[in-house]
Amino acid sequence: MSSLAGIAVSVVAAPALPSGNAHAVLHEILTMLGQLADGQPGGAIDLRGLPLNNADFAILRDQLGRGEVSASVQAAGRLEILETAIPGVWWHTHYTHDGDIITEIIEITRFPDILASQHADISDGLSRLQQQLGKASGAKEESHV
Amino acid sequence: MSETLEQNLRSHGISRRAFLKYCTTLASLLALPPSAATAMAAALGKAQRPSVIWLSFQECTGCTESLTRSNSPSLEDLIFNSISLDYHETLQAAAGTAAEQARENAMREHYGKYILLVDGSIPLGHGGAYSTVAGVSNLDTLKKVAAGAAAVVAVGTCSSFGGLPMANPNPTGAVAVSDIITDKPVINVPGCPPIPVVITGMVAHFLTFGALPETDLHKRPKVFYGDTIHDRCYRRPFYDQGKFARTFDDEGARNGWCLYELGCKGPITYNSCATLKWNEGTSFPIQSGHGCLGCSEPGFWDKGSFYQPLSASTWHDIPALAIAAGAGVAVGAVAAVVSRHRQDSTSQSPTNGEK
Amino acid sequence: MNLLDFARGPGLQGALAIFLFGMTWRLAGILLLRRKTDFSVARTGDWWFGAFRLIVQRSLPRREFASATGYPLALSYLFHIGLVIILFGLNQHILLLRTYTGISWSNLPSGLVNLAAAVTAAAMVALLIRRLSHPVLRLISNFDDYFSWLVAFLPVATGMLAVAHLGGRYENLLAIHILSAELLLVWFPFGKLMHASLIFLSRGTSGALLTRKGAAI
Amino acid sequence: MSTLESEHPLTLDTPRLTVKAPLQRYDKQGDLSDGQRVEQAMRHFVRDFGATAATWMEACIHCGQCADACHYYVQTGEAKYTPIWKLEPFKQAYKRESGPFAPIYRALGLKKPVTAAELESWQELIYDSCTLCGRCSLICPMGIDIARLISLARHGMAKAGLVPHELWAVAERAKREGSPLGATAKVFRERCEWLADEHNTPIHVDLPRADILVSMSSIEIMKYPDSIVATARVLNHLGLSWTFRTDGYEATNFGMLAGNADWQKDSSLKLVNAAIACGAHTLILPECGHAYGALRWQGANMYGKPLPFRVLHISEFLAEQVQNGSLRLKPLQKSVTFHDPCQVSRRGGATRAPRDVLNALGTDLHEMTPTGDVNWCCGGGGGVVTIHRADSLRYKVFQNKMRQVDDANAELLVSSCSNCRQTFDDGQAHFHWDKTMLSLLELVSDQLIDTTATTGSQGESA
Repeated sequence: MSSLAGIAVSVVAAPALPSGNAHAVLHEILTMLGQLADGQPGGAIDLRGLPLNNADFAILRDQLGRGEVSASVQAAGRLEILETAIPGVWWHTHYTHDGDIITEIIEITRFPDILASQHADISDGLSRLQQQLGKASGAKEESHV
Repeated sequence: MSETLEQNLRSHGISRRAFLKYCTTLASLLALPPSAATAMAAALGKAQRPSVIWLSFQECTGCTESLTRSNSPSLEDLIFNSISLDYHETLQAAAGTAAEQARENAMREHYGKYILLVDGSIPLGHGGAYSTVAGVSNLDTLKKVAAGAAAVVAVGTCSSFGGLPMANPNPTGAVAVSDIITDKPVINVPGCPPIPVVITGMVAHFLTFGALPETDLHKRPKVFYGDTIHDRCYRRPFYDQGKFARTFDDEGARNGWCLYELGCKGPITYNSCATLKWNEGTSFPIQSGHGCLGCSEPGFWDKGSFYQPLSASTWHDIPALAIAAGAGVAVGAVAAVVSRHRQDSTSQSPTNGEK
Repeated sequence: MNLLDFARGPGLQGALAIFLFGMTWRLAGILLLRRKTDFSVARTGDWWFGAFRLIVQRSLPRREFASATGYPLALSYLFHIGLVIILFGLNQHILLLRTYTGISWSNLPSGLVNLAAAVTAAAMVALLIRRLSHPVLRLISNFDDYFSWLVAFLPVATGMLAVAHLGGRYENLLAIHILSAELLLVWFPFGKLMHASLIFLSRGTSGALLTRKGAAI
Repeated sequence: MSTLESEHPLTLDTPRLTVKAPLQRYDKQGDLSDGQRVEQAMRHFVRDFGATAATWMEACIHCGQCADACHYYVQTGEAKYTPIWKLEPFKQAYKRESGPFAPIYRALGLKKPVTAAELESWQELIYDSCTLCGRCSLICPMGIDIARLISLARHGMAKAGLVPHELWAVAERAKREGSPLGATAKVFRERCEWLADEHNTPIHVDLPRADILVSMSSIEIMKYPDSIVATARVLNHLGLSWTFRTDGYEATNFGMLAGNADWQKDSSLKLVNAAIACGAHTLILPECGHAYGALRWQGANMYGKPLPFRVLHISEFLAEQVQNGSLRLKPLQKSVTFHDPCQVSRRGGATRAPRDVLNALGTDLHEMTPTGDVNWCCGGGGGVVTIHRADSLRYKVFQNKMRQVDDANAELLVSSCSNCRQTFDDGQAHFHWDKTMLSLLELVSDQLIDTTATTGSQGESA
């Protein structure tokens, strides 16, 4: 992107008016949140798959706000997960290694699954730790010998 | 070769959480609901590491370049690295007989299960003599390898629609893969070159669901070719307002106005460039100030100047029109003379009406 | 060759050739008929001025006729002006005309053109309803009247659909729009659409002859 | 012809109130078969077609506006009276026979030949319901001169022998006797002699040389003979060299109205030759609308070359004399409304002349609405007044005129066309109306400041 700045082209974003889709998204969130409150599973909305423009995103950010939790995950690029001011509504932003947004998802859940440690990774970690401890105790034993 | 995809990834130090993130992105790309990501992760995780054979015919290697040019790990090289690319003339280390042997082996071992990717068109002229590998014509190779393939992906416009080799007067008699392979699922991923994630997306979709995704009338996956460049173009509001760049260096061009007048084919070109973009989402042609060439559409190479506006005629033979006008005058003159003659002949007829 | 390629290439060239051929045929066929010398002494010598005067003056009705012809005339003006705005104001059309004339001009804002198209279509529908319901018009209307209406309406309707991307894939909408305009070109010289050029001939002829007599024009 | 006359006796001279409404019928002359009639109609219609008429025929966009200009449509609301519809079969014939695409139409049979039945049913539209007033020619957005085209259509109808009987008989009698109403040369000469005596006014007849040849309408000779006296008085008052001539006095041209080009030419040439014979430099046409069109605008074309004399309508002549100060008039302190004869005003270009004269008479002119070039026709022109079966329709149309005259609210009603005058008189009698139409010429004659009226100048001495 920085190399483009050297070229005398100033790309002006066309002024976009809200498409009205933001409100449709908000109503879908409302429905899912209602289900979650009733003890049913919530759901997720892929914002990238919807025709939303910058104005629509601004409306969504404005309406949902910022909540108490923010998490950052480093896995194949950064992954930011924020709880919005509406508890139970989480905003996921996936970045590429270069820092560009690749996916944006709104998840309605008590806790996003991806933040939980995964079983496969836990067992990997377990064996890694075991290895490390084994190595460390082995070295100790050797020193004892 | 019994290693699953997940095992393979884990051995490369990719965490389950990272894999889940990939699957979420993949689901989003394939226009699947976010909840499908978990199911995809499960299916892909269990999938056998697939065998892929890549055949190159009349092509420029641009498609391979597109796929391999990512300079940081990304979804496409994740998939690409996890597959068993058993034959690819450009990328493989083996050469000569050993290379051909590798392909024979892969075909035998995975007969009916491997995925065939093809770039380049197939020349039919002179018995296929225009392009041969190891003394075998592209046509024969394609037929033989496709026979054992589970699915065929035509990568790039040449294999999808014929491409530049097919351009008038098509000296080699080039045809597309789907012109030859009619008894197998063939999916076209056109573009010159195609967007890399679309190529891997097709492989991922096949691995996850065991089938190729839904296609449009040109056998292109609808998820990537469902909208026109124009539909998703960030300059679309300028088009809607009637603001157009007239030259490549005028005020309109500097302001990033619509490139319709400079020949942009975005309105009739179905592809995802405007949303996925290129070079890890950096830009795409229109963003860099040049109109879309329409490279993912059949026949784009023979549709007149790239800089001819879409609404302008592609055939305006002014002298022929002048001849038509002249002929009209001549015919009209004859008609007038005939009428005059008929008037004269009536004036001599008996006027017995008055008695 | 797909539909759009046909429409933009041979279709357009062919339609234009037929258009020009038919136009010149019809005009030559009329103009080369006999003309009789008028030996009567003209009251005024300004027959050419009379021709010009009637061409201009008849564009608005005489005060005495205004109330009778106001409604259809207003509708006709609406849709003719609308057609002019659409044809010469939309950039896509200017670019097409540039192919043939080599000249171009600034386009109008799309919003204005879209409005003109909507008004044009509405006025045309209103005129069709009038033609179908007015006893005089119903009596004197023939195939030419209805077909010419259709042929003139189709490019407007298909053009609006193409602009709105409604009703199909854009390349098909565009192709149908161009083909409908080609149908208009092909039919133009053979039906009453020809009035676009005959209006000057007919008014001019009457203007010259009546002015010669000093009669009312 | 005498058999025809006894079969269909003419009743032109009797008041119309005595005439029972005749059954609707289609008149035919001659014994042509239907096929021959169609053939004749179409071919002769087409024969007169030049580039001018073709331009008009091609230009119609079927907008229907002409209906709103036509008194027949306005008064009846019947769509068939739409002026351009009256030409429908002829449009078809034109397209088949002379249009640019005629060879295609004929080859592919796209335009059906017109049938005899169609032509017969169109007789009413071409003759009974068109006075050739040309009002529709003013409203047409394409500028089509529909009235002129109807005249052409009448040529075809006449050749086919499909003219309404009375009109045909009138025209035929004019051709045979020199006058449609029996005003033969002998009758005319006797009338002039008698009137000269009666009114003590010199009326020159058959002077061998004269500067001005004056013509008369048979309607005037037979019904309004005072016009003859008035004409003589005015000319004598002016001291001009003038004469009537028995070899050319009849200005009406029913041959033209019926659509018979040969008879039209015959009538016109009599006047032309008489004017040339006496060396006249001016031919004055009487108070008759269609006479003006026939000679002023078509006379030279009948003659085949420019006429060696001027042609003036009597109102134009009077206006000219008013302008050059020769005509001295006593003021007439009355309000007047003027009915424009279509062929003189709208179609002839002499709309101003009668107004100049009325102005010189010191009258208070109350114009009708509309007036001048757009004034409504009285409904009697174009030969319609002769067609009996059209009477009821003509009365309907005349009511429009009556309303116009009443609305003008003037003491006197004046015009300068004896054909209109005849129509007004008939209408007046039919509706027991209180308005009587006066002749402009007679009005002028009555207001002359009489110094030399009885002496007059001698034609020979001029």
